[in-house]
Formats: sequence, C-alpha cells, structure tokens
Amino acid sequence: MGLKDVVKKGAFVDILRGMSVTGTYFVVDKVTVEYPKEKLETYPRFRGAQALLTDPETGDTKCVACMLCATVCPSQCISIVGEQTSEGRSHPAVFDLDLARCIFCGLCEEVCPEAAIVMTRRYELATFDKNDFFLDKTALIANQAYAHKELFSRPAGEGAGGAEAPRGAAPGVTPAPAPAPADGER
Amino acid sequence: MSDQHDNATAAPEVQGSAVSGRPTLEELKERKARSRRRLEHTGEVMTISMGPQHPSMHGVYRAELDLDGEVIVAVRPEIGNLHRGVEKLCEQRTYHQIIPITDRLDYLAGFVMNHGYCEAVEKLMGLEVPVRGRYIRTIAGELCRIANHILWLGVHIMDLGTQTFFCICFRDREYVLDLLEMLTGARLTHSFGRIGGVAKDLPDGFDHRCRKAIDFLPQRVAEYERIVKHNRIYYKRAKGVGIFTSEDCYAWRVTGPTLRSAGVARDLRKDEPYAAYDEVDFEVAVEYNADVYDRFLVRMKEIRESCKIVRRCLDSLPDGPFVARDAGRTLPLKKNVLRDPAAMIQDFYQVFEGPQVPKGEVYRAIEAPKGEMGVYIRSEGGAKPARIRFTTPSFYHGQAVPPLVEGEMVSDMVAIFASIDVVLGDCDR
Amino acid sequence: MSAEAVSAAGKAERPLPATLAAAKMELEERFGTRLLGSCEFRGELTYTVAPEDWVEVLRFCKETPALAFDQLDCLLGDHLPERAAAPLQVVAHLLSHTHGHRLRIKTPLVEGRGLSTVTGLWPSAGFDEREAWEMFGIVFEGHPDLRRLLTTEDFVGHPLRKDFPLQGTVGGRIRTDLRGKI
Amino acid sequence: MSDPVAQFVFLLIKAILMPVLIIMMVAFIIYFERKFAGFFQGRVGPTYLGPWGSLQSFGDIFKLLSKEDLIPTRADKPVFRLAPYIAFIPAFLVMAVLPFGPVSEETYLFGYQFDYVIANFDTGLVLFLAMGAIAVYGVVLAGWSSNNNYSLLGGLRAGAQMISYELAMGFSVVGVMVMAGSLNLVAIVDGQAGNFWDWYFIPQVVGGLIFFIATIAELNRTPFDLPEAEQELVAGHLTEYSGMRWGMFYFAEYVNLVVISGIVATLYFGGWRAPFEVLDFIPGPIWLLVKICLLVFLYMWVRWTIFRYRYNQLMSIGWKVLLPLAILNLVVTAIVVNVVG
Repeated sequence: MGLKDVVKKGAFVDILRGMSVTGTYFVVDKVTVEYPKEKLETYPRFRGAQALLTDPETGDTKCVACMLCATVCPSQCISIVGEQTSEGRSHPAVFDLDLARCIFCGLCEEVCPEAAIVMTRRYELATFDKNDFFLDKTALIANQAYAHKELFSRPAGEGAGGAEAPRGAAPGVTPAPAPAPADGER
Repeated sequence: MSDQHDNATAAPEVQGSAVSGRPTLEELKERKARSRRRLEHTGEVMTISMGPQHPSMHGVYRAELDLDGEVIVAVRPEIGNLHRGVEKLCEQRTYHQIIPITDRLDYLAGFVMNHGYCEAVEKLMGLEVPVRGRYIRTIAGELCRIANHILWLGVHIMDLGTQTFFCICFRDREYVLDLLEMLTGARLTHSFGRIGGVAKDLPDGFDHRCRKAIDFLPQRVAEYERIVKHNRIYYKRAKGVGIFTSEDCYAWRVTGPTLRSAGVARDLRKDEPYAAYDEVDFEVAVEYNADVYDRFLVRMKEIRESCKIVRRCLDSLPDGPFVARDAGRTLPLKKNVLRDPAAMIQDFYQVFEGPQVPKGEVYRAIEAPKGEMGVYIRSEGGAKPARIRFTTPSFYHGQAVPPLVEGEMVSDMVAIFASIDVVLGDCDR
Repeated sequence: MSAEAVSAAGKAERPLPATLAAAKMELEERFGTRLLGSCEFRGELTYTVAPEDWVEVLRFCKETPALAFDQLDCLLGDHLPERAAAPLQVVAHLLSHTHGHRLRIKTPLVEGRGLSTVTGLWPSAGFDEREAWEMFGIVFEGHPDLRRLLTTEDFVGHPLRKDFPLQGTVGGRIRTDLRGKI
Repeated sequence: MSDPVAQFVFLLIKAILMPVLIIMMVAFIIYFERKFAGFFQGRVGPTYLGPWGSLQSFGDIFKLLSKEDLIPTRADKPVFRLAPYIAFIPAFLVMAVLPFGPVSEETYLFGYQFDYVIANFDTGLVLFLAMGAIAVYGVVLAGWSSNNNYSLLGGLRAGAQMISYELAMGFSVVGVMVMAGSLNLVAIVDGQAGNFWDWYFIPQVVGGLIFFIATIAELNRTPFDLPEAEQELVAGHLTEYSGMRWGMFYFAEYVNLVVISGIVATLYFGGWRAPFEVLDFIPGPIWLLVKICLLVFLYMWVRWTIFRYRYNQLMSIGWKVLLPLAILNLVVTAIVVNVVG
C-alpha cells in the first residue's frame, strides 16, 4: 500500500468526495415538479386518450366508419357500427373505445384515412368507476378539448402526420406550468 | 486500464499478476475458486426465499437460497411470474400489429426491441431501409441504451446502500426520456419502429435539445465515476465479487456488458453491423477482471460511447425518406394517405391484408443494452408469422444466477444480481 | 407476387461468409447422407438432422475447431400441424465466437417422440428445453430438472401449440358480451 | 422550603422535563431527516402537511397508530411485545448523566442551589456503555422472536456487530477518561473549560474518529446498518413489526441518535461550554442543543452518502482496524499525559 494511499485512506478522501456531491445537492435548487400544482407540458406527439375530431360546420365526426382503426388495433378495443346518414354520407352510429384495453400505441391515428381519430394530450385517466374507461362517441367527441394544439394550426387536410411546432424548454430549466385543460371532464 | 493499478486500496488478493496487467483465465478461475472455498465447511443449512416481492429482485424474480449462515450454498431460480404469452399473441397478429407488443419486452429500452423485431422482418422480406431511417434508428437506439444504463447504475447503487444515487440517476434519466417522448410520443412504450424504417421524422428543435443533453450527460457520468469509482466501500463490495469468466459466459449464453467485462470484445454493433453502426466509428468497452466492478466500468464507458454515436449521427444525418415506400410491404405515410388515392389503397391493403412476406425462417440478433437479443421468425407466406421466438438476454442471465452466486454471501447476491441487469419483462416474455 | 419476385426485388441473395462455407464443407464431409436437408436463405445455413443424431451433430459442431460453435444462441420448439408426418420440430441456433458465424440445426419430431438433452454441451439449454417441453410437450430425456418454467405449476396443456385456443382453456375468458354493462 | 425539599422538586422537574424535551426533539428530527434526505438527493421532501411539511412526523404517528398491529402466530409473543421497550428505555437513562450546564456549589436558581445535571454520577461513562449494550438486546430479541428467517439473520447480524464495535468504543473513550482523570461526565466537561482549542477532540482526534465510527455502528446507521438492510433482508429484525410497535423501534432509533450525539458533544466538543470565553453569557443548555443538532446533521449527511459494508467486512473493520487503533491511541494518550501532565 503506497504511503499516498494510506494518507488518502486515512483522511477519508473518497468518502468526503462523495459527501461533497450530496452537499452540493443540498444547496442547489431542487428539481421536483409538484404534480397537482405544477404540471409538465406534454410534447406534440404525446399519445394520450383518443378523440374524434368534428367538422365545425356539421358538428358531426369526420369519421366515415371505414373500420380501418378497428382492424389495425392490436388489442381490438375499438368497436364501430356504421350507418348511412340522410345526405348519403356514411358515419358511425356507435363508436366505442375501451380504454381499459387500449395500449396507446397510436396505430389507429396513423392508419385513419380521414384524420378523424386523434391521440390527445390527456393523460389523467384515473377514475373510481371502471365504466369511465368505456368511451362512447359523445365522450370521444368531448375529448377534442384535449387535442394537441398543433393539429389546428395547419390546414385540416394535413392531418396529424405533419411537422409539429417546436416546444419545450432546454433541459435543466423548469418548464412553465401547462394551461389547465377545460375541466368539464364528463 | 492503467488506473486499474495505482489504486492500491483494492483488496490485495485481486491484484492482476499477468504481464500486461490483465488476469489470465486461470487467474480468474482461481479467484472464483477462492470464493467457493467458503462452501467446504457448510454446517446446518437455512432456506430463505428471495421472493417475488423482494426489494432488490428487479421485478418478480424468485430465488430460493440455501444459506449456511451468510454464505449461499445453493440457489433455485424461479421465473415466469410476468409471463404474458407474447409469442402466442404475435401469432394472431399481422407484422404491423406486433410492433407495439415488442416494446413491452424489455420495457426499459422499448425502441431497441422494436428495432430488433423490424430488423428480423426486413431480413425476412429482403427489404432495404433508407439511410435516414437507419440513422434515426441508431439515434433512438443509443438514447435507449443511455437511459437503460443510467437506470441500471441508480438501482445497482441503491442495492448497495443509499437511495441518493437512485434519485440522482433518475433525475438524469429524465432528460433522455424527455427526448424520447419528444421523438416517439411515449416515454417508455415507444412503438416507434415500423417495417422499413421509423414511424415519424425527427421533430423540429430535436436536434438542438438532443445535442444539449448529449453534451450534458458525459459530465454526469464523470460525476458518477468520481463518487463510485474510487470509493473504498464500492471496492470492497464490487472487486473480486461475482466473477464470471468468458468460458462461463459462452456456456451460459451470458452476453452484453457482462461478457465484455470478462475480456471478450464481443459487440454485435461491430461484429454484425446493422442500422447505421457501420458508418459511425466507436470503440467497444472492454474490461478484464470479470467482476461486478468491471461491469460498472464497462457500462460507464458504454454511456460515453453512446453519446459519441448520437452526436456523430446527428452531425452526418442524411436527407431523404425515413421509411421505405414499398406498396406491398410497408405502411404508407399519413400525409400521402390524406392526399393521393394510391396511398389510401395501400393503407387499406396493409391493414386488411397485411404485408406480403415470403415463406422461410430467419434469425436476426442485435445488441440490446442488456445483451444479445435474437428474433427468430418462421413465416408460411401469410401476413401473420407462423412462429416467433424472442431470445432475450435476461432469460439466460436469470438462468445463470446459480453459478454466479454460489459461494458468495447474501449481500453479494444482491450486488451480483444487480450487476448482470436482469429485467423480468425481458426474462418471462 | 410470388416469393421469388419479392426476394429478387430485395437485396440479391446474400453469399455465405467464408468461414461458414468451410464449416459447411466439414459438416457435409463428416455426416453426408445423415444430414436430411440443407437450405440457404438470406445468408443463413440450415441443416435438418434425424432426432437420433441430434446430440452427435451438435457435439461435432461444438468440438471441431473449424466449426467451434461455442455458444447455443437459442433452442426452441415449434408446431407445424400441416406437416402430418412430424408435426413437432426443435430448432437450435449456434453461434461461434472465434469465427463469428452462425448455424441453424433442425430436427422433425413425431408426436410422442422425445429428444435427448444438450444441457451437457451447453448449460444454457436448461431453460430453453424446459420451455420447449412446457409449450409444446417435447420431452427431453436426461434433462436435470424438467418442469414448468413460465406457466404456473398446475397449468394443463401446452399453450403454444396451434390447436390451443388463444383465450386458454381455464376460466378468465374475456367477457366481451358484458362490455359496457357492468 | 428547606434545601432537601427544593432539591427534590428540582429533581422532579428535571426528570420530567428531560424526556418530554427529547421526545419533542425526536419528533422534529424525524421530520428534518426526511426533509434533509430530500435535499441531499436534489428533491424537495415532504411539503403537504403544515408549512414546508413540518407536521409530517405527526402525520406519521397518527398513521402508525391507525395501522393494524400484527403479531405473527408462531412468534414468541411476550418477547415480541417486550423487544421495543428494551430498545427504547436505555437511551433515556443515559440522558440522566449528561450535564447541560455548570455544576458547582455556587450556581443558584430561584434562590436554591441547582446543578444542571439530573444525576451527578461518578461513573457516568460506564453507564453509557452499559446502556448501549442493553439496547442491543432489543434488536436481537426482536429478530429472534418474530420467527422469520430474515429477522433471525438481522438479529444475528445486530448481535455480532454490537459486540465488535462496543470494544472499539470502550477503548477510544478511555482516552478521554485518561485526559480528564475521571469517569464523571461533569468532570470531563470541566476538564474542557476554556475556548474550543481546549476541547478534547483536538488531542483525541484519532480517538474521536473511532468513537464516531463506532457510534454509527451502535446506531445501526448506514455504513453499518446491516441488521435492517432493506435491500437484502427486506427489513431485517423489523420485518414482522407493524403499526405502533414498529413505530417504537423507529422512535427508539432517533432517541438513541439524539442521546449519542449528546454524548459525543460532551466527550469531545466541550458539552455545554461555549466555543469562546466571550460567548459564555449564552446559557449552557443552548450550546448543548446547538452541538447536538450539528452532530445529528452530520449523522444524516453520512447516512445519505455512503454505501453499506458487507457483513464480514464490517466485522473485520471492527476487530482488525478500529480496535488496534483505539488501543494505540490509548497508549499514546497515557504516555503523553503522564510525561507532560
């Protein structure tokens, strides 16, 4: 054992070095985001609960009940019953999505030819009643309030696949609290 | 390697005696035998179950230990508590629908699992991935590797005593998860791989944020090493503990950082290059003492190498398509589906019929953060695979615990089990 | 589009690596007719052997220096109901660290027939064989500890067989009829 | 009132006041430990109960009270119930011999002679070592009586750890005794009169370090917290305890912490004496309180930074490193005191 190491070991150098690190953390500002008070902003590509977009004029969904999303879903959690409306346009009479089975993979949003179903930024899905996970058409349309802002900044035809607006702060800077979404949950 | 020698505080019996400072195979075996010598005079044996809910069993791994005092005499591992029948599920789904299932395998490096599966399918189809797609895959894969190794360090040091580094490591991992959420849309379950490339292009502003994080992380690794590397307690808890020579690694199919810490420079990113690893030069991290301490050194070097790879990929990122456009086999781009009818037809075809895959079987292995992950696909020509087998590293690392741990002490079992980085999603499939 | 057109559209058939070609010569010269079939697809070499020579071929692959397959990457069972003669199959993927090449050895199995274990050559086959037995019912004679690995001890049946229903035989059926009514 | 009655009244007040003060201190130290643990790890720590989360420890106590108090069926019930008290009570006894102010004939309070120590015990140091040894029984009996393999391992480890560190502690303390010339803590503090360079931690640096390390082992805190090593033995000897019974052990640990930092302050950092002569106008107990808080902070800092030793390394350090060093320190002190003194 070299003398240098005996001295180093005797003077607890490595222990003190470790303590200096925890010491600096003691005084440095903390990184905790206190969840209910401050909420982190989600990124434009975040895949939260789904929503059905509606045409501003007719107020009806853009969905034409082509059953693509129901087929591609790996966990088969979407069930649709299509029907012909009066003007001859086909639209879903029943559009049920079982969030309890959904794995939030985003394949339904990707294959939808009408950009009707979209993943929103709603991630607070905890409820006391299991039936809240069973979203029917009206609940999906109500989810539009949480849709990503970037969707509407481009012409409707573009759909969700286009380039997203840059967002977010550089690492280390605590991000600004997100605007609280409309609380009219149900 | 040179600093390996000047820290004389290492326990004297572990001093490398070979001429180049690297212990020979016999030397390692002799060290392992020393720790096995505790087994000779075993008295009355007590059995404890390091059960599924044990705080340091990284998930639901159960090991029944026969103890003589503190020395472990025998280990009977038991896995399968997290078995979800992934292979049976995959046989009922088309090749596109399997992608979200794969990133639930090793949930700490989701995209790497997508990537491995997509590489195997592309090899089966003989499909060529465009250059930009391969670069984006390399970037996302290396970010997953960094996140996995940082989490490994936090949990490994927590097993040795303090929660402090667990919090520090999770804070640094947050930067990488932020990047992955920005790129893929989810923090852990990315589902970002697609057959023929990746789901979406790099978002704007990703380049800047990624470079900022990549420059920031090596400083963090330097701080981890400053605390842990020369810490006398980490020496005592990690040096000469859990020795697994390269011969044992071959016999028990232990791969990845554990094999590289045994002196074998085996890295699939170099030996069987895929994605953009052949266009980016990086070194393979190798150590020679095959113990817990060297696995820590290997993983820290790997984080630095991954940062280097991501920076080089960002510098030389080519333009062009990020996913192959092949009507019969890949999903169309969302932009095109909304505009031209040909893409819409391809969309319908891919969803209802699924990709056309030739008859045959293929086995493709990639370098996952925990080891070599191989995907075996046998297809009978339909849109659904006839048989899929995910050969995941943790399955074999979980099986290699008995030879690794017998003869060591209980608190070493915790350190060794953490050092081979077993995650149960990977292990039980 | 037929299979050839698709693969032709893809990359040209990948040539075998040099060392693997040498290994192929060595294997064929040693076993010759006992190799029931060989196939090259996407640059991978596959051999089919009879169940009796299973251990002998694998031992030869491991011990001869030209092949030097020192790692068994994966050993899996498989069920091909359409092949009535031998519906079950065991596939082994070998990897050589020294030469860096890979090899696949397959053996067809009749329904009740077992196979002798290779845990003697590679201990890593222990869990693989237990899983193959549990999922397909292929018994490996001489295996030190052949019991269920991934499913629960009291699980009945072999789940990965094609005739095993996806929802499983024991309870826990997904009540789609109750959806939305609970 | 005549003098003996006054003395008795003073004794009663001191005897009641001291435990109440300690329990209040411990309640806040539990809160500060969680808060400082957060700060050391770069996070904020509890913030919900009360301003900055200050009522967190009372929240804990109510939670523990409302939790069900399980006793395993095949546990040795009487011993299982007794163990927390064996761990809890010895710590208070040591507080009796700890002086927190001047003890002499002419110190008066409300017109009666008053000495700032509960029991002016001639062999206070021996009492401290004895109480440390008894506290071990609490842990060992808890481990043995809960009839669970993990607790048995925890209990065994505790027993072995205490034996090896008590010796080192005993020898390192003798150095202070040789310098002060008496076992009475009051005399030891008087021996350290004057400014802080007269305190014993300067001549007794080696002895002080060994004593500090040995007390960490005595308290079962992190580098040596093998008996309840969460990562290995689930919760060591406390695995089967729940509810307020577990709370007793948790409380006892912190009472021990306060008492032992008091002892370290008294032996090495001049007890209730001010660091500089000129600051003597601040009363004695305040100084003792400040020193205890600083030492408790140091224990916390050590706890949240350093890993844990393996069981046999812990023993080898105790026997092969601390004990010889303590004896060496004792010999050197004896020679220096006799030659120079």
